[in-house]
Amino acid sequence: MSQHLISLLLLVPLLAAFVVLFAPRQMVGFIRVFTVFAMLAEFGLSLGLLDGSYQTAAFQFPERHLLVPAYGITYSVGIDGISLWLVLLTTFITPLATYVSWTHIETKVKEYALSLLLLEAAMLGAFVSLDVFIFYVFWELMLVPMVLIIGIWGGAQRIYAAVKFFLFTMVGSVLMLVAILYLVAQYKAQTGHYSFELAELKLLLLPVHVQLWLFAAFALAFAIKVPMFPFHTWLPDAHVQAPTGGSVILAAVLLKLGTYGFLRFAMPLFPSGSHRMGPYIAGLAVTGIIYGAYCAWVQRDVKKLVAYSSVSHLGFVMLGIYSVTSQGLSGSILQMVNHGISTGALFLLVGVIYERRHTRNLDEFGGLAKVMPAYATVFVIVTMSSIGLPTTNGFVGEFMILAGAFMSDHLGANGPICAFFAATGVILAAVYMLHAVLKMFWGPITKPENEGLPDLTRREGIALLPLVLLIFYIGLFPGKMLGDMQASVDTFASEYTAKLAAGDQHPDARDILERKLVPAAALAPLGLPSGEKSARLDAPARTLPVQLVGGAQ
Amino acid sequence: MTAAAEGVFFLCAVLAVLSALGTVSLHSPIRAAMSLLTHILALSGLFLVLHAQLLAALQVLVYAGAVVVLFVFVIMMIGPAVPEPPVHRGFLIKVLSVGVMLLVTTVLMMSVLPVTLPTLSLGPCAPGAGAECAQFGGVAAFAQSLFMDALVPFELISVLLTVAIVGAIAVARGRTSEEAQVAEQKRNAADKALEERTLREKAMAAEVSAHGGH
Amino acid sequence: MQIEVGDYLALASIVFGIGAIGFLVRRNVLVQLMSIELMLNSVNLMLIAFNRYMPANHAGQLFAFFVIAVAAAEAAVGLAIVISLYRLRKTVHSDRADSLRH
Amino acid sequence: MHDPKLLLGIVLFPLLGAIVNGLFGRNASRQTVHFVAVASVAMSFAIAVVMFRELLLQHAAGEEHVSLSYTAYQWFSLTLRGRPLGIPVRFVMDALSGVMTLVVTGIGLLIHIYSTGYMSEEPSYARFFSYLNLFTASMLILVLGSSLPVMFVGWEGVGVCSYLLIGFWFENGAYAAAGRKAFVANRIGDFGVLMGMFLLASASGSFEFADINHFAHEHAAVLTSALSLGPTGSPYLVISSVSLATVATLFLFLGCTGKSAQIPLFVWLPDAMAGPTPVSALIHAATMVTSGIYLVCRLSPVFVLAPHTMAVIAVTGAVTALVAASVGLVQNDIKKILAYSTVSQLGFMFAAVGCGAFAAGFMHVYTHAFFKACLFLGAGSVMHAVGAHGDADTRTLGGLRKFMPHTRWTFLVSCMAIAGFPFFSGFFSKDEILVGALASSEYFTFAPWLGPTIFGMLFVGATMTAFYMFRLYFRTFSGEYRGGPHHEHHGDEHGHHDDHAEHHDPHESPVAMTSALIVLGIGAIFAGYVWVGLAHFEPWVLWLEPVLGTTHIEPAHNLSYVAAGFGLTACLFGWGTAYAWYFKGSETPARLAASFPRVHALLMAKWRIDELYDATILAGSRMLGVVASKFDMYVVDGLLTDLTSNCLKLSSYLFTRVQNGLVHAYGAVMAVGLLAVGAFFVVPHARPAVVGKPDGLTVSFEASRGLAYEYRWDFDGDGKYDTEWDFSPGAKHTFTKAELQRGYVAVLEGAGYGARAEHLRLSPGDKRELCEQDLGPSWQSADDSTLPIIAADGTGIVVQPNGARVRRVRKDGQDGQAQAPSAKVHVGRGEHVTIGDARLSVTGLVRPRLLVRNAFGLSRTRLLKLMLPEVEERVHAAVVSQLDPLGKLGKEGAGQ
Repeated sequence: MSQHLISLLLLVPLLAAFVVLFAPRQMVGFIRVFTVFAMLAEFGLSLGLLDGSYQTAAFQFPERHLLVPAYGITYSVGIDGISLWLVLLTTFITPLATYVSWTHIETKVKEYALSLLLLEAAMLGAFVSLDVFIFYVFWELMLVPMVLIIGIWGGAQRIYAAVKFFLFTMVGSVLMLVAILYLVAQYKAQTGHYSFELAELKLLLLPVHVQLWLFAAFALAFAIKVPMFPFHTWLPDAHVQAPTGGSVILAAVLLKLGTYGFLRFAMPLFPSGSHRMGPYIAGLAVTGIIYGAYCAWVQRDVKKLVAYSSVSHLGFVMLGIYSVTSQGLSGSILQMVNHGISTGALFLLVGVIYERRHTRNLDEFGGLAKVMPAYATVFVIVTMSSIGLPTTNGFVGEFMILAGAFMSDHLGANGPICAFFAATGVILAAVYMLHAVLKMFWGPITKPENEGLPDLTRREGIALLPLVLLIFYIGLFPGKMLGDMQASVDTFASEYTAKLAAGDQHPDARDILERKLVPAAALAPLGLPSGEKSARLDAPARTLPVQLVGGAQ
Repeated sequence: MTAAAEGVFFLCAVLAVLSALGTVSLHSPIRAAMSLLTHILALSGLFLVLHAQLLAALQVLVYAGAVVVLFVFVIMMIGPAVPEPPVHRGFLIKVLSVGVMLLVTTVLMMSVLPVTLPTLSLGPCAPGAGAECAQFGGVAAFAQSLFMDALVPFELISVLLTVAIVGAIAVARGRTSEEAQVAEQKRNAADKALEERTLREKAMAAEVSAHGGH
Repeated sequence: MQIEVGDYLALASIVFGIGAIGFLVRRNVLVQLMSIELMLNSVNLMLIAFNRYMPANHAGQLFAFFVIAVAAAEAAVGLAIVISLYRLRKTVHSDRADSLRH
Repeated sequence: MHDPKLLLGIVLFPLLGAIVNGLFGRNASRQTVHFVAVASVAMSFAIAVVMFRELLLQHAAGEEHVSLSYTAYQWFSLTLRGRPLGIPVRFVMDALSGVMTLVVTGIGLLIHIYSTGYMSEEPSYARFFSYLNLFTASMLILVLGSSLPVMFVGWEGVGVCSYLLIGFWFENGAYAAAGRKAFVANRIGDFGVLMGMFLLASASGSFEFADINHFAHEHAAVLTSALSLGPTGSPYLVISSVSLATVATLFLFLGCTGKSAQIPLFVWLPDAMAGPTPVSALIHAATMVTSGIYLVCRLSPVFVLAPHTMAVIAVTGAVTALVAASVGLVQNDIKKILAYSTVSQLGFMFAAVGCGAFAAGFMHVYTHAFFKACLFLGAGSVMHAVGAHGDADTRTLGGLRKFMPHTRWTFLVSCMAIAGFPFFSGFFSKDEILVGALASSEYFTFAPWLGPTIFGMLFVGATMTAFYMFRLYFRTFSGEYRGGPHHEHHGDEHGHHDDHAEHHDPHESPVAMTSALIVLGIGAIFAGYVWVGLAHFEPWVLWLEPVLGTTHIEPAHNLSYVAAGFGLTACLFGWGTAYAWYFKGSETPARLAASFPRVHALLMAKWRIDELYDATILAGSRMLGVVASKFDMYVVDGLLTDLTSNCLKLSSYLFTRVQNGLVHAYGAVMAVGLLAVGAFFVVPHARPAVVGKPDGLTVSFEASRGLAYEYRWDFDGDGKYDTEWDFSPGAKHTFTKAELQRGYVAVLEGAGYGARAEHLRLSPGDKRELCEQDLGPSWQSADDSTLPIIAADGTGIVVQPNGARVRRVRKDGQDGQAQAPSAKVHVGRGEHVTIGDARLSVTGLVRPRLLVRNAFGLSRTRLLKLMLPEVEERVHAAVVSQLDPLGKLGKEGAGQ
């Protein structure tokens, strides 16, 4: 059973969705309970992933089934240090988000449960797939339930926000599709057979200017998703209009797919391209940090404030990724999980107050600490984690990212400069979060409606408790998580630098194939259909591979 | 080509062009029909010059006799003096289309004019050969090729004509009063439904374009 | 002066041009139908002219014969439509019949 | 020998206390709450004493570096220049942190006892004590932390606790805002500490204090040389003008100013008086504010290497002392005066540390903790007695000596201590600081005048300190009781009459409070003796010696007497004026204030620094925020979404205009379509192509087919058409040698990966230099300047290598023999030669031409450029088209 754990992980939500599909619409109670239990079962199952051996960088629980042999599309899934914690974050956050949203989702409960289950399956699929085609399918599949959640159960301008969210991501991913197809075509040209496997495509060495364009396409798709500075305008609208549950999942998991995409696909496939775009992306990330913080400071809508804070936090993550140092990378992966927890908790808290006062305007609140002490305490704890106070999870991530950026060989001279400006982000984070806390909690009670507000209910308490515990646990004992990531992060960094070096020295064009850069041995064990495969590498290269690879005839 | 034939050719050609112009430019439809009639007769003259005697006859019989009469009949039914409202909508499109068609016709004419083919003599029918003389263009020769080479198209044409007849009757049959009422109501209902849908669409579009809480 | 096939063709193209312009310019549906008849006649003339100069077989005339038949059928149906249009919209002005818009 | 695990206990007990009180305090009784709180701090104090005794034993046993350390667990790990660097949660108590722990736990305990009395009627009693315990725990982590990150945990922990405690009475919006202001100011400081931490780690390769100090001793040169970041071999950022130590210490000092309230970031301390008085005593007098000094002392070996930063520290300290003291002169509220006196005393400490007298600075921290805590608690008991809520205005007080003897005497003792009366603790530490200032002139080689100026400023500061302290004392305790605070500003006080009912005389504070006061008072007197070693203690300087860095300057012996003299005069002068003006009560202060109204107003308004900050930094960044959000809404959002959607709407609108239901419109469109199709057929197309691979010189061509097309070819390029009009598109021709002679082309295939073949067109006689980028890295000419030159002669290309490696490649592609670098090489047609990584081959150039004519008589020609032997299909679009409607051209058909 443990061998097919990942397929099982993908299957359970789909089965649950199947059951919910045929459950009668009136049995709302059953649907609510069943969905949450299905998700908890999924979480229990995903804990099984923890006992994979992550000391080596190899993919754990690998599964390979040829779907379309002619075009090398394989259902190839696996988990390594990088994707392990993101999968666990997904299976951890989704039940919480569902459990909380049952109080304010009254209409079309069945469809809501269905979309959430499908969303979870799609997200997990995207995290575990090692085949570019399968990844793209899950990447697109993920959009549909999210758009439904925002579009149907959202706020006043929900359709505008849903359409905007959909179009933004769609534009990016269509470009990525074109890049994928070109990449596979180049692979076919060079080795004679099609393959969408990430492991194989990684062996391909493309000329620098081609890598630049392909990387730009991938980077755009993921930058929109992250969201990075110029492409972030869909996030505040999507968050403001999404229901609490949807907003939590959107913040906690969907944004991480952008950064994960960089780590898993964009950078390993096109190291030279990513190296040349490195300084610009790092610059954009730092601008995102400061710009997001400033925007967040003047927002009057709490959800928009938290949305802009996400832009700022994910700027940190991108800076960490682009330092390509072991602590920068593991810091950014850790920060992805931390952001998921702290921003997820923040959205839950905003949902709590929204359910009571049906408004998110900061000026409406004041002196809540007197009326809702427990709520105030939790909010302050989560704020401290979001600011990055030591002993909370935020600090460890930010510290490692800043250390990584500061002493990174890849960022070179502008590493310390980026670290300097990113560190000011730490101050700005304190400014806008405490601004919100002051407006909401401290001070006298100005509005009569705030008088009789009930404090946290049992349901909300149960949802928030695990998050608060995790905030302190990761803050104090991050060793376990970092240990598991270490191997795959180091391999990522060394592979990236090695391939970068190989790509840069303009190896003598003529003997690319003589040196058999794409060793036949590496391809043989993958069990691809032998047939015309064996003949491909020794076919005499008619003209210089430069023409072959350089540009279309 | 005898001088007389050339004379007939020029006469018919001029007559054809003038009457064609007349059909197009005369305001009242009845006068246009009459100029169409003269055009068709001119053409049958030309056919005669081209030794297509059967077709000339057919032209007069079928075309002039049936089609133009049908036109006149319909014009009479509709009433000749239906005033054509001087609507100047789409003047630009008119100028554009006239310009384009003039260009096409001139290019066509200029390139076609210099084409020369050897004028072969047509085997004249021996004076005494009588009816079965297979003179080119005559009924026998034409019938020969019609019923030998083009039998299938001939049958298809008959099918076509019957379909045309049935179609014409179905379209133009008069409506009883209550049938007219029903059609009227259906049309009004359709119009109302159309208005409603456009209104809803407009509301949706307004909502989409209206931004989130800016 | 020998009459060449070119002259017939030129004549036919002129008549065709006039028919086309008539169809595009005139707003009266009946006149538009008549200009279509003009175009068809010009084609007939061209066919027969070519047949005359290549008298190996009667293909040209044969084709002209079928053109006439089709023209008749087309005129019949066209006029039927004109009658029903007139009955509905009390006009034969082609611009009035624009409810098939998008 | 006690197990060092107890070090963890010091930190854990207050932490547990905080958690217990935090979770279960609300419904527990007051006794249990303060028992838990006080017990936990007492426990950690006890352990601290035991541990300190251990250190003393080690010292007695002649240990050079006394220290106890305990590693709890591995927090997380980084890789620094390839080597994994773990960051353990490790607590170390050595001489320096030992003293600090004693101070924190000792004074903390007293303040906890004091606040059981002071906060007795406070409704959220448990919350206060849990915060206080949490603060003590974080302070202990800060002090005992063995590495910069662990210290940073404590550093920000105290920041958060001060935020919570200042804003303790959060119902009052102003207090909460003061809390936020404190936290943000601290956060700016933390930014400095972070950057300093990274700089030091990147240089020394570790975060541990011990390692950094060791590195500073061993490799001082690295730290003092130019700032260079990146791997040692190839640094990627080198700033020669400044040394790494200076930059790192400047950043760290920024952190200290944030935490210890020095010039740029001191604005939060006066507002922090909004918190309860015990908080002010513990945090804003004794412990937190001194953490800046602790950091500087802890990393003193590094600071010593950066004289420029030390100068900056000294000057900032001195200026802060002066400014704060000057403001203190005119303030009326007790806590405000004490706040400014704290800032001023901190200025003293930083001036001392800046001048290299780390021991003196640290001693002042030690003594200041005692008397300042005593003063604050005294002020607290005064307010408690008078019933003021944190704003006891000295103008309404007076004559309290009759009602509150204990508070009065302890307050007097502390005033004398802070003023520097001889044989009080303040005297000794201030004396040491003045000595340090004087001695620093040798240290500041680049500005020898700096030492004396700082001495002068400190002297003036000392006089002012003495003056305002005794002004405060006389106005509160001597003279007649002036009725206590009128509650007029309390709007919500219903009715005025009952105000007088409870207007009884102030009473002495309960025992819990006065006992703490007495202990602190005693400490204020005798704290100094430990230092000088009067009693059987041997002088503390030797004790701290191993830990602190030294500027290796032995102050001359007589300097201490000079300093003592000056200190004494400052104290007496200040006391005298205060005594004259306030004890006797005279109009001079009023007259003085009247004569300098603007100066008085300026001082009263605290040099308007708050307004300056609000106007510049706060308003500016808030404006930046507004601009950013507007920019985001209209430009980024507008550009990305609205612009594109509007374009789509516009284009769709245009297309719908065509479908307008008018028959003639559709007719027109059809007409245009007819025209286009017609044009396509009317205009002839000539697309010649080479069929298959030319073998040698015979090439077969194929022209594009078309309706009734006729073709003519001209192969030899002489302009005359060689073939007649013919309907078949194919043609075959064998080019002769003569035709090839006409043009030679050298085809240079660059070595660059992805570089395309380059065609250098050479007609016989001209020369061309090869470009470097194409020759690839393996080309090295003798003097790197002259590039190989190729020249065309009648039969081919002559290559002048200029030192480049030239190899002739034989026909079948095998490697030819290498040529001598200087010899000329002749390359004929079809031969290859490699220069460096590039490949040079020569091909003949032929330019056949095709003429096409169609049924309408229109014709078009197309030129084909062909290189033999390798056929390079390069169809040049030299289209010579004559769309000649009149078909004139077709007729003659003659060649142009």
